[in-house]
Amino acid sequence: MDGELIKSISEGDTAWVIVAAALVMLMTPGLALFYGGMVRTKNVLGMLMQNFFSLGLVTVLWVAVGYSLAFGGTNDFIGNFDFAWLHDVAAPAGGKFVGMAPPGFGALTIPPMVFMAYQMMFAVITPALITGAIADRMRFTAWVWLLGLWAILVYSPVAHWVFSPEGWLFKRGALDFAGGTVVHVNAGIAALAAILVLGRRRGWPKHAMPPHSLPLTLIGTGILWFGWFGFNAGSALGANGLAAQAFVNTTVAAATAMLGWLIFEKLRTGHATTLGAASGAVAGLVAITPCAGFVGGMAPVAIGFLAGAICYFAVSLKFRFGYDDSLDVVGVHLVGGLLGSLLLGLFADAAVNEAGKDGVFFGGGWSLLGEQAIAVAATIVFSFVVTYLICVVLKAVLPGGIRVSEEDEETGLDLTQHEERAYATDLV
Amino acid sequence: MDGELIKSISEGDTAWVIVAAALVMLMTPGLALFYGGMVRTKNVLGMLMQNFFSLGLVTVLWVAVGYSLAFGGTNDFIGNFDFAWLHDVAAPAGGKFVGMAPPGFGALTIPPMVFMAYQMMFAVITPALITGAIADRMRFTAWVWLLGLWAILVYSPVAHWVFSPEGWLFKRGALDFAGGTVVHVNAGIAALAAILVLGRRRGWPKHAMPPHSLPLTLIGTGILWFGWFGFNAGSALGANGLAAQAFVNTTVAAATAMLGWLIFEKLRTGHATTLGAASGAVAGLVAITPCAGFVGGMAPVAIGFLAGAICYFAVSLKFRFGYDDSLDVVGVHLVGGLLGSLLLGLFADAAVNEAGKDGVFFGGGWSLLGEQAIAVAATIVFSFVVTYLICVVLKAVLPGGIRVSEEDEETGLDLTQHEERAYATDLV
Amino acid sequence: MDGELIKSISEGDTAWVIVAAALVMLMTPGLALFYGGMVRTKNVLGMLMQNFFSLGLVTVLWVAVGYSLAFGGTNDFIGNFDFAWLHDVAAPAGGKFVGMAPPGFGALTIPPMVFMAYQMMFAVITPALITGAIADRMRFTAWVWLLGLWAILVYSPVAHWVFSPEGWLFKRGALDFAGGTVVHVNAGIAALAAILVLGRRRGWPKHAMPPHSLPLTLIGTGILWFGWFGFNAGSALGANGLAAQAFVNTTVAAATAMLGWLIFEKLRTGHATTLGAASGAVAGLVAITPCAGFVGGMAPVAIGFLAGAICYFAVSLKFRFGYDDSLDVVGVHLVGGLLGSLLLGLFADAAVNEAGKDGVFFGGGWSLLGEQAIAVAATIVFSFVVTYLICVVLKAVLPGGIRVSEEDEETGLDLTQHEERAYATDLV
Amino acid sequence: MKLVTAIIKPFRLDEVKDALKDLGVQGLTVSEVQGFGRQRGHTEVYRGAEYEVDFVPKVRIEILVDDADAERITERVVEAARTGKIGDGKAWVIPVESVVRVRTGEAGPDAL
Amino acid sequence: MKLVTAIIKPFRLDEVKDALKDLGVQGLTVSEVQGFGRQRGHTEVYRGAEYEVDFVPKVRIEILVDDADAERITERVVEAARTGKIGDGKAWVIPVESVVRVRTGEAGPDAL
Amino acid sequence: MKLVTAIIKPFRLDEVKDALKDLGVQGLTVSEVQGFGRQRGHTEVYRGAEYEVDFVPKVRIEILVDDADAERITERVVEAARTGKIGDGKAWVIPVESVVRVRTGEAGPDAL
Ligand SMILES: Nc1ncnc2c1ncn2[C@@H]1O[C@H](COP(=O)(O)OP(=O)(O)O)[C@@H](O)[C@H]1O
Ligand SMILES: Nc1ncnc2c1ncn2[C@@H]1O[C@H](COP(=O)(O)OP(=O)(O)O)[C@@H](O)[C@H]1O
Ligand SMILES: Nc1ncnc2c1ncn2[C@@H]1O[C@H](COP(=O)(O)OP(=O)(O)O)[C@@H](O)[C@H]1O
Repeated sequence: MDGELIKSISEGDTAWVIVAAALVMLMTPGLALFYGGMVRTKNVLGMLMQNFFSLGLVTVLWVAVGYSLAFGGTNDFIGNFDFAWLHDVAAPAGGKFVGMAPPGFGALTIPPMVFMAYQMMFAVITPALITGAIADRMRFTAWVWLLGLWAILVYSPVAHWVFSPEGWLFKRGALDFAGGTVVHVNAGIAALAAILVLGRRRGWPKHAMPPHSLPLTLIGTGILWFGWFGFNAGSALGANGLAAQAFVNTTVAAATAMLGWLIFEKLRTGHATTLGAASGAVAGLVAITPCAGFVGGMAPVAIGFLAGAICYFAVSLKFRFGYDDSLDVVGVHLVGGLLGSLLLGLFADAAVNEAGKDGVFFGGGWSLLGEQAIAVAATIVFSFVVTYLICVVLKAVLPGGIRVSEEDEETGLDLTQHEERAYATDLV
Repeated sequence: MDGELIKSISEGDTAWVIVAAALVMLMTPGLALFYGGMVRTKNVLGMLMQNFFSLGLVTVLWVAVGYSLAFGGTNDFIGNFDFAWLHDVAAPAGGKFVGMAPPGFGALTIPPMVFMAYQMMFAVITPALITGAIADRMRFTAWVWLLGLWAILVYSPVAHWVFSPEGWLFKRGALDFAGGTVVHVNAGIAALAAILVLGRRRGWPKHAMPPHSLPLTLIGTGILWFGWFGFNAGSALGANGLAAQAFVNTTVAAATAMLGWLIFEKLRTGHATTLGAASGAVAGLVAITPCAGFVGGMAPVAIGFLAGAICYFAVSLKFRFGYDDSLDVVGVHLVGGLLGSLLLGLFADAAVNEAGKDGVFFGGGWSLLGEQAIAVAATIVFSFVVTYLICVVLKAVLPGGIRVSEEDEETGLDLTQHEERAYATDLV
Repeated sequence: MDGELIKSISEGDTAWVIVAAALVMLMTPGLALFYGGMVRTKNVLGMLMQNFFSLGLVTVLWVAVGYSLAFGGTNDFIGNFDFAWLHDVAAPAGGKFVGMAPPGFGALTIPPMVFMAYQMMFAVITPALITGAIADRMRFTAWVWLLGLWAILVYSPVAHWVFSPEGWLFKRGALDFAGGTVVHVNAGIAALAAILVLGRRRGWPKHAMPPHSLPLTLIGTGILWFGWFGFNAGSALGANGLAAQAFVNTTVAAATAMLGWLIFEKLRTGHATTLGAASGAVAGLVAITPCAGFVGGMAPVAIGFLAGAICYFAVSLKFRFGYDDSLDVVGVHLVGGLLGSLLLGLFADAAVNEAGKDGVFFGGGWSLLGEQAIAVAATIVFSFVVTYLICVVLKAVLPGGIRVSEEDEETGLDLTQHEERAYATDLV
Repeated sequence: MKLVTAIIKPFRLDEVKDALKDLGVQGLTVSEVQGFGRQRGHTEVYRGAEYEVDFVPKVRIEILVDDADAERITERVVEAARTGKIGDGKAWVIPVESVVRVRTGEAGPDAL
Repeated sequence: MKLVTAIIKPFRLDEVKDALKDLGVQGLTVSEVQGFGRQRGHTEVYRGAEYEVDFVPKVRIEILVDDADAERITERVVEAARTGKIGDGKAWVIPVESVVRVRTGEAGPDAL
Repeated sequence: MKLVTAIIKPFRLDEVKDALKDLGVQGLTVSEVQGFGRQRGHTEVYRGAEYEVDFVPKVRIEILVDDADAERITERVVEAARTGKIGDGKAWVIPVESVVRVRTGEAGPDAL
C-alpha cells in the first residue's frame, strides 16, 4: 500500500472533477463522430464502433489493472497491482468513501475514486485516437486485440512515467499538464507504427475519398472542444484559479489555431474550409494540452497559432512520404502534441502554477526544454516500438491477419465487419 | 406543510446537482436521437417530436402538481398538493432562496428547488422511454394525452412509493438509487401495456424495418451515457465519495454490458454490431441505475455483463410472443430494470452507503431481495393496469382513436402527423 | 486599474461557473446545427462555418480588447483597456490565481478569469445569432469582417451599458439577467439591419426552401436547451438558490413556449410541427433570458407561453414586410428578447433576488418597465445604426462586396465559399 | 430484345420482384424516381410557410427481356404492382437492338 | 407512343413542369442524375488534398407521349429548360411499343 | 442516333469515363441504381433480427451516340467495366429518333 488516505475533500473541487470526468468521457463519442464524418459511407459504422468499443473494453481493463499499473507503487517505470480491481481506491472512511490516494498525490482534495474515474477517461480516448489513422481497413477483431494490448502495454507505462509523481520522466522534471505526451504524442506515434504494418487503403492516394458527412464531423468538433475543458481544466483537479487559467488557455489556443490553419489554407488554396476550421481547432487543443496549466498571458495565442499553421502543413507530409494516415492522426496529434510539449519548454511560467517551472522565455533557461525533449523522445521510441511489435505479432497470429480482404475493403467495414449499414434511407 | 426549511447549503453539492439536472435534461433529446436513428426515414420526426414534447408537457405538469404528488406529504401511497405550483419550494430565506425540503429529505445540502428540478428531469424522460415501443403508429394527439395522463396517474405515484421516504415501498425497505424501478421497470411495463392496446406495425415482423441512421443512434448513445452520470451519480445529491462510486459503477456497468451483448451476438451471428454495442451499453446503464449508489467493488462488472447478455436475448422475445415492441423498450428497459432491481438484492453492500443495506452476497440474507421483488411486482401490476386502462379509454374516446390510419402509417408519421419531412436533400 | 482583488473564492461557485462557461461555449456549435439543419443542402457548411468561425475570431478579440471594453473602467458608455490582453485578469495571488474583478463586481466568489471566460462565450454566440438571418448569400470574407467589427463596435459597448455596473443602462436601473437585451435584442436588430443591406435570397419567397435536415436542427435544439442552463443559471455567478431559480425558470419557460407555439400552430394549420416545437422552445429560452434570475413562482409559465405564441405569429411578419430573414432571427430573437425584457417590467419580483426589483405586478409600479423600454430602445437604435453602417461600408469597400454572385448563390455557399460539399454519400 | 420499364409504388417492389422471380426472370434494375401525375402530392409546413410538393416517390424497374417474354412479363409486373388506387404507375416496352453481358461479352438472349 | 427524355439543370425543373402542365401533359417522371459534358465540374479540397469532381448534378425528366405530341412537347421542354449557358442538357425521343396504366390495365394513349 | 445504356459496378465508373474520354465521347449521364441478379446481396442484422438485402448498388451510364459509333462505344464500355466477376452488369443499345441540345436547339449528331 503506497498511497495515503485522503482526508480533506472539497465538495466544490469534487463537483468540478466529476463533471470533468463526464466531459472527457463524452470526448470519445465526440471523436467517433469527428472521424466518422470523414470516412466514406461504407465505413462509418466501422469507425464509430472502433471508438465506442474503447469505452467498453478499456474501461474494464482500467479498473482491473490499468489504473494500478499507471498510478500504483513507487517504481520509476511501471506501477504495481496495489489498486488492481479498485482495491483500496474506495476505502470506506466514516461512510464518506474516501480511499487511498495514489503515491505522490497526497494533496488531493477529491475522492481518489474521482481521480481514478477521471484518469479512466484518458485511458479510453487515447487508443481511440489511433482509429483515425487505420481507418477503413483493419479487421474489427484485430482492433479489439490491438486496443486491449495497447491500453495495458503502452498506455499504462507511459502514463506512469509522466503523470505519476513516481514516474521517471516526472521525476526528471518533464511537464505534461493534461497529456500532450501521454495522450497525443503517444497515440500519434502509435498510429504511425500501426499504419506502417497495416499498409495503405486500396486506391490511396489515387482515388478521392472525400468525407461523407462534414456536419457529423462538426458535431464531433463541437463536442471535442466542449469536452476538452474537462480534459485540460479538469487536470487542475480542483475548481480554482488554475482550472480557470487552463480553461482560458484551452479555448484561446483552439481559436487561434483555427485562425492559423485557415489563414494558411486560404493563402495556399484560395479558400478557408470547414474541415480546416475543425482540424485547426483540434490541432490547437492538442498543442495546448501539455501547456494548459503551466502557461499564462498571451502564450496560448502563440501556441495555438503555431499549432494551426504547422499542423496544416504537416497533414500533407503523408503524401510526400507515402504513408496512409487516413484522417491525419500523425499530422495533428503527433505533430501537435510534440509541438505543444516542446513549446512548453519556451512558454512555461512558474508564476502561473507553483508546481510548474519557468521556460526559456521566462528565465528558466534550457533545462525544461531539454526534459521535454527527453520525455517526448522516450515516449516516441517506446510507443513506436511496442505498437509496431504488437501489430506485427497480431498480423502473424490472428487467423485472417489484421487487415480485411480486398473484397471486404471494397464493400466496406460496415457490411463486412458488422453486418450493418449506416444509412438505410433508400426506398428499395 | 410537511417539509422542513433547508439551512445548510453546500455550494459544491449544489453545483454538482444543478449540473446533474442539466445532464438528465439532455438525456431526453439523447433518447430522441437514439430512437430516431432506429426508425424508418418517414417516421423520424414523429419519434423526435414525441420525445421533445415530453420536455414541453411534463415539465409544466411537474411544476403544477407532479412534483407535489410525488414528494409532498406523508401519505404512504400518494403525495399531496403542498408543493403544487412550486408553492414553498423556493421560500426566500434571507435572500438565499432555500425553501422547504420534501418530507424525509431534511438532510439535503442543496436548495429544494434544485432537488425539484433534478427530479423533474426524471419525470420527463420516463414516459419518453415508452415512445420506443409505440414507434411508427400512434397518432400524435393520442400521445399527448397518454403522456400527460401517465405522468400524473402513473409516474408521480410510483415515484412517491419508491423515492419518497414516506412511500410505502421505501418504508418497507426497497432500494432504488436512481430509478431502476421508478423509471425503467415502470416505463418498460407501460410500454408493453400500450403496444398490446395499439397493435403491431403494419408489415411487422414480415417486412424489414432497418434503422434509417445508425450514426444518429450512436450520437444518442453517447449523449445518454454522458447524461447518465447525472442520472446516477447525481442521485447522491452531493459531490462526494458516494457520487464518485455511483459514477464509476455507472460507466463500468455500461462497459461490461456492451461487452456482454457483443460477445453473445458474435457467438450467435458471427458479427459484433454497432447497434449491439449501443444497445448493450444502454442495457447496462439501465441495470446499474437502481444499484449505482448501493454496490461497490466489482459488482458493476457482474451486473453490467449480465444485463448485456440477458437483454441481448430478451430483445428476441417479441418475435416469440408476437408483441411488436418496435425499439425494444421491453427487452431493454423492463428486463434491464428488473434485472438491476433484483440483482441489487444480491450485490447491495451497506459499506458503500450508510443508507443502503447488505444483499445476499454481503451477509444481508434474503430480505432485501424480497423487498426488491415486492417493489418491482407492485410497480409492474400498477403501471401495467393503469397504462392499459388509459390506452383503452383513449382509444374509445378520442375521435380517430389512438392509431393512425393504414394509409397514414404507409405514408409515415412525419408527413401525416406533422406535415414535415425529416430530410429534404433531394434536388427535386 | 479599477477592479479590486478578489479574495474569497468559493470552490463550489467556481465549479458551477466553469461548467456554465463550457455549457455556453457548446451553444455556438448547437446553434450552428440548429441553423445548419434548416438551410438547403448546398449551404450547410456555409452556415456551420459562419458559426464555428465566431468561436475562432471572437475568442481572440475578446481576450485582446473585447472584455476590457465591456467590463474595464468606470465610464458610462464604454470600457477601457485596463484588462486588454487579459492584463490583471489573472493576477497571481499566493499561487491561487485570483486576479482583479471588473469594477462593480467586487463581491465575486469566483476567479475573475472564470468571469472573463464565461462572458467570452456570450460574446461568441451573440454575433453568431445573426447568421440565421443572412443565411445562404453572404460572402464568407464579408462575414469575417462583419463579425469582427460587430464584436468590437456593437457587442462590447452594449454589454458595457447593460452588464457592467458602471454602464449607463445598468445605473439607470435596467435589468437583464442573462442577456435579453445584450444578446437577443442586440443580435436580432443587427440581423434586420444586415439583411436590409444584403437583400433577399434569390427566389425568396417564391421558391420553397425547406430545411434539409430537421434531425440536425433538433440535435441543435437539444444542445441549446442544455447549454442555456449555463447561460441563464450560470448568470447567478454561483451555485446557490438563485441559480436554482434561474434554472427552473429557464426550463419551464422553454416548455411553456413550446406548448404556446404548438397550440397556435395546430389551431392555424391543423398540425403541430417538430420545427415548431424546436422554435417555440428557443423562443421561450430567449424570452426568459433577461428574467431568469428576477422572477419566480409561475411567472415563467406566462412568459414562456406568451413568447411561444407571439413568436409564432412574428415569424410570419417577414412575408408581410418583405424582408428575407432566412431563419427568423428577427421573429425569434428580436421579438422574443424584446418581449422578455419588457415582461420583466411586469413580472420582476424583488423577493427572488435582492439585486432585483419589483415590477408592475409586484407593486413596483411602472418605473422598471420604463427603464426596460429605454434599455431596449437604446440598444435597438445603436445596434441597428452601427450594424447598418458596417454593412454599407463593407459592401462599398470589399472587393466583391458582401454578397455572393448570382451563380454562386445558385451553386451554394459550400462549394463556392469553402470548396467543400457537406455530404458525399453518392457513389459517383 | 425488349426493355420493359415500370414506374410503381415503392412498397410494391417486393411483390413485383417476387412475381418476376417466379416467372424465371434472372435480373432487373431498380432506381428511385419522383412521379408527377393524377395522384396529388402533399403539403409541408415550416414555421407557418406552407408549400406544395407535387412529386411522389416512386420506383422505376427496368427489365431486359427476350422478345417473346415481353408481354407476359409486362402483364405480370402490372398485376403485382396494382393496388387499384390512383398513382399505381405505368409500364412500357421499348425495342432494344443489342444486349451484352459485361462479364463475359455474351450477346443477345444469352446476356440476360 | 414515344418516350421523351430530357437531361436538364435541376433548378429549371419547376419551369419545365409548369410548361408541360400548360400543354396538358398529365404526368411525368423525374430522377436525379449526374452529368458529364462540356460544362466542367468543380474542385473540392479536404485538408489540402484537392480533387476534381467531373460530374454535375442534373435532373432527368421522362414523359410518355402520344406520337403526335412528341415533337411539340420536346420543343416545349427544351424552351423551358434553356438558360443559354453551357450544361443546359439534352432531350431525345425514343419509340415505345406499348404502354399500360398499372391501376386499370388501360393500354396505349389511354394509359397516359 | 443510339442510346447506349450500361449497368456497371460503381467503382468501375472512373475507368469507363476515362475510356470514353479517350474515344472522344463528349458527354454522358450517370445515375445510381440498385441491381438484382445472379450476384447475391448481403445479410444485415439489427438486434438479432436478420434480413436479406437482394439489391446491390450499381451505376447506370447513358451515352447518346452517333449510329456509327454505337458498337465501338459499347465494346469500350464493356471492356472498361469488366472485372470478370459475377455482377459486372449489362450494356444495351436502343434506337433514338431525335436528339436536341437544350442550349442551342441543335439537333441530330450536332447535339452530342
Ligand atoms: N406521361 C407520363 N410519362 C411518364 N411518367 C408518367 C406519365 N404519367 C404518369 N407517370 C408516372 O406514373 C405515376 C402515376 O401516375 P398517376 O397519374 O399519378 O396515376 P395513375 O397512373 O394511377 O393514373 C406518376 O407518379 C409518374 O411517375
Ligand atoms: N452524349 C451524351 N449522352 C448522354 N448524356 C449527355 C451526353 N452529352 C451530354 N450529356 C448530358 O447533358 C449534360 C449537359 O451537357 P454539356 O456538354 O455539359 O452541355 P451542353 O449540352 O450545353 O453542350 C451533361 O451534364 C450530361 O448529363
Ligand atoms: N434482365 C435484366 N434486366 C435489367 N437489368 C439486369 C438484368 N439482369 C441483370 N441486370 C443488371 O445487371 C446487374 C448484374 O447482373 P448479375 O446477374 O448479377 O451478374 P452478371 O451480369 O455478371 O451475370 C444486376 O445487378 C442488374 O442491375
